[in-house]
Amino acid sequence: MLIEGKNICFTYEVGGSSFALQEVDIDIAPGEFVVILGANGSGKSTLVRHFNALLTLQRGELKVARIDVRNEQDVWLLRRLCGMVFQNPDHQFVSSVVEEDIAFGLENYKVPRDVIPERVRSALALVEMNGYEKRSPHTLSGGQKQRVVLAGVLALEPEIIIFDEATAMLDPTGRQEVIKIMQKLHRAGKTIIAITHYVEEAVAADKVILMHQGRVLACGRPQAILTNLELMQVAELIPPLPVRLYYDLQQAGIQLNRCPLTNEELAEAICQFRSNT
Amino acid sequence: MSIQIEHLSYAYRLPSGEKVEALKEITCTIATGDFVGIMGPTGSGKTTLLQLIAGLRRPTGGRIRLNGKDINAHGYNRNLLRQMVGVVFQEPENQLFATTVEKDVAFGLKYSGLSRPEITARVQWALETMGFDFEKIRNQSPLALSGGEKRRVAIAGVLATKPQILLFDEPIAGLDPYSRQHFLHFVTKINQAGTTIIMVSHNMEALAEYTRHLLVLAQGRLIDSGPTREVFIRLKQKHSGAFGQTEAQKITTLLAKNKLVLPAAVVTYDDLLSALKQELAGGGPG
Amino acid sequence: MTKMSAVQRAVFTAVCIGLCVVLPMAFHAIPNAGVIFSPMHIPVLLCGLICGWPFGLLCGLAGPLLSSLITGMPPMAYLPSMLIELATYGLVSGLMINLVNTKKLYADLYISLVVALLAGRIVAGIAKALIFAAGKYTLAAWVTSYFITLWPGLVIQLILIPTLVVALMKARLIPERYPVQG
Amino acid sequence: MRMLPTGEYIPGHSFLHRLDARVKLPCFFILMAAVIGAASLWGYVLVVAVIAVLILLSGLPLPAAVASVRRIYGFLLVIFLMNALFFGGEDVLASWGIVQLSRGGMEQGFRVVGNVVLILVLGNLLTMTTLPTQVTAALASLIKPLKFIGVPTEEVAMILSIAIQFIPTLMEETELIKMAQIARGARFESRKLPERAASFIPLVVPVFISAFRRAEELALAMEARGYRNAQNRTRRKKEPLALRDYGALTVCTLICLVQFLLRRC
Repeated sequence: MLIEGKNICFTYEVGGSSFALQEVDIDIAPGEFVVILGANGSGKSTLVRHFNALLTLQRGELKVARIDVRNEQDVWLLRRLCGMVFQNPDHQFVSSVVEEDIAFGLENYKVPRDVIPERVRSALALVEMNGYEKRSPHTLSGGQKQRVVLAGVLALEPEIIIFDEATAMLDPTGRQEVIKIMQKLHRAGKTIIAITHYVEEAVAADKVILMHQGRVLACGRPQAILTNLELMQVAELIPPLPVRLYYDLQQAGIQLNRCPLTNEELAEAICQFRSNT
Repeated sequence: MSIQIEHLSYAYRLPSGEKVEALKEITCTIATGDFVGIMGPTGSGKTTLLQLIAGLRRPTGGRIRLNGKDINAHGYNRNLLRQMVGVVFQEPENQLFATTVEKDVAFGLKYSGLSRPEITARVQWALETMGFDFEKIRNQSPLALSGGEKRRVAIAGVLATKPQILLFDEPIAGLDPYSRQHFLHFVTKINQAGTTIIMVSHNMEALAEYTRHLLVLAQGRLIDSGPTREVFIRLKQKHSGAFGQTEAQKITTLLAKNKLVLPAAVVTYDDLLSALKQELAGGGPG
Repeated sequence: MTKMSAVQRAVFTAVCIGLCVVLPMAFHAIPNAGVIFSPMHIPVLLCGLICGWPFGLLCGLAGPLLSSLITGMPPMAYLPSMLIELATYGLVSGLMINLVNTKKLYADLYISLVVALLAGRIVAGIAKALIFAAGKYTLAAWVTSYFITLWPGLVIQLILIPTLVVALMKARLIPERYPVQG
Repeated sequence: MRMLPTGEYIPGHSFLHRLDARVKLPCFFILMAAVIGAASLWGYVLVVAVIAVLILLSGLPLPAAVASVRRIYGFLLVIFLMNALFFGGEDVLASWGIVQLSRGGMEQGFRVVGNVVLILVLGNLLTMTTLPTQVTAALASLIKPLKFIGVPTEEVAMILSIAIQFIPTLMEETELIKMAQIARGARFESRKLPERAASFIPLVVPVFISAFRRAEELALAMEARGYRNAQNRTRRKKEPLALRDYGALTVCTLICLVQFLLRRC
């Protein structure tokens, strides 16, 4: 297992609100595409911030690539291994020039300066943003900004890339741009962990972890989780449109042969139903 | 409170002297009590249009009339305008500042001429409309609330002045599904109570299901407008791409490729469901 | 949040410097706002109080300098005396908040602010008398230019800055100075 | 988007645009000294000529280069009158009570206003031809020597670079918050001082809260990207100065020297 967590507990209480994790167990294998799904305040971000030691583990055990996250001398190694993209692209730039911003992480790890330009170029190529080296991030669209942020993370060649609601602030076009690159990275063998409350983004995952009020409600393949109406309701989420349609048709006496997750599967199931009758 | 927009343009100059035309020759009318959606890609001028309607920017061309009166005319009472038109900006939680929720919500009523008990009653009404327990929330710091609660308090602050026209800029961006639904139900409720609503959104399902009319902007121009359903149907015919299509419409396209043609009027989820029921249960035509 | 990390201090300082450039521009359009309440003073004093004296000092120097170099406000001719005044604000407010410990947040803030504001005026006055206008600068001129105009500035800063500090604590962006036990 | 105040960068490829900011900044201060040092008519002729040449070299249209002067001409007029009427030199031309118009006063007025105008134009030329990022990079490298007296110059450079990065978004956000509060009915017109101060709270508090929230998230993102401190990082390569940079520095120094020689005669 690449990430192995047992009984992770965390409390953070100030004022009226508290953020907590309660006895969370988690296993993520190398190369997996994992989506952590849950409503706001369900503890998704709190959980993943333990993976790169942005939050200190209070109770339980957590190993990332066999490194215990409590080992203080390994923190920097851990952060190199685990790249993280946050929600708002505007809050992640350190420089007003794209190439300098991408070089930031490399400079932190004392990568020799002759190698940096090449690494910056290849990171930009990965996110399909070549030619933007000299631009100011503030002149880019939301999706482009987030891709530049991602390039800054990829330049360090991490094994694991965590997207902490990285699509939540983007318009539909920007969201598609980021999701496309996420899938490309997954195909290239990277481990992807994406946090979201857009159920549609969980459809293509290898594994979905459903969270609610600091607990893991369920964990499994998207087909098993997203089509479970009760589970989704407890998690305060709304199932993908094809799933809702499947159940609504079922109530009307129309039984499709399987519960579809995507629009394509839905169309296929409907046509199959038609040709059967 | 009908809004007439006539040949409205807005342009500004960059420091380099380059002229940017954010809006070009917009003409349309919004009737009293309507629920209007504005859609368009990022940078198409949606937010600028809202700011112009609220009188927060002066147009560089054309006019905006509220009940026939030009809001940018000399001598127009702008304080009255602020009372009539409420604006909920993107991420409105950023505008909270006061020490208690009650004071923050009451901010807009400072110059309303209402008495103290009247103000308290208004604040209570606004907070309860947004789903809060007034006694529980009134003395809390708005800054210490959770993200979703903050947004609701901020909207209550705009609601408190009982504006006749309410403008929303991307009100559901970043909200989780339940909060999104709560919000849209609430907007429908105040719309039914007579408030004119204008809502900018990227969310096609929300626009299709909740608005009655749509304005479509692209590169500063009004490229389409009319009753919501008609606009969605036209957009699908004109643009084959994903822009301006609901999920239900995308599914009908997929079905059409498999020789199952549903009526063009299928725009919302409910449309799709009933069309499919008819098609599949009734055995379909032929 | 327990204590602020070094990275946080650095980024908070950066944002205060940024606000030194942005606030005068934003208040530019509000009549008399700039004249009466010197918007650049707020981020500098706040930076000193929150991040400590080295950062306050940096903000007091870099804020006006960058603003002048980027937007032309303040005009360069006023820059030197302004640099000295603001640097003293940032430095002294940061030093004072570390020294004063009355167990009452507002008292700490008021004392630090008043001392910082007075020190800034005095140091800038002396500097003006010694360097920029040697000989011509009389005590009377200094008293009028600094203490007559000091009063409104002082009132405004004493109202705004503690409000800001408390708001930032409420929003959990900076740690509580005197956390409630229990 | 609103009109930015005068003095902001205008893109271009002129000589002044291409001059290295590490040289442009010191040159600017040297010329500023030359303006303040002007003591005679010839001294002023010299600096005015130099600034005229600079305007030509900047490739900027004349109205842009002097825009900030036009904006404050009322203020300049007041300064001039104050000096002209209250200076009280010899050669009194006319007097009304304590007010007297003298030759010395007029001269003093011209001198003060002249200095302000010339320095304003110089400042404009600098800021309009230099990108904010170049300004910070230049400052960062100019303060390097301070390392020897214990100043953590790398950290200062990092903070400056982040500050510059913040400016465009902070400006947009401030503008939005101002609009939102005005839309909610905020007014800034009270005459009573404490009330007036309080009327800025709805503006200032949200601006700072959202700015600090931004900062907090950026600090987190920086740590996630492996930032420890400004010292433990790859050093950037320094671009060498070009011939024109050395030339500009020499010419400016000479101009300043000539100015002070003119004072002697």
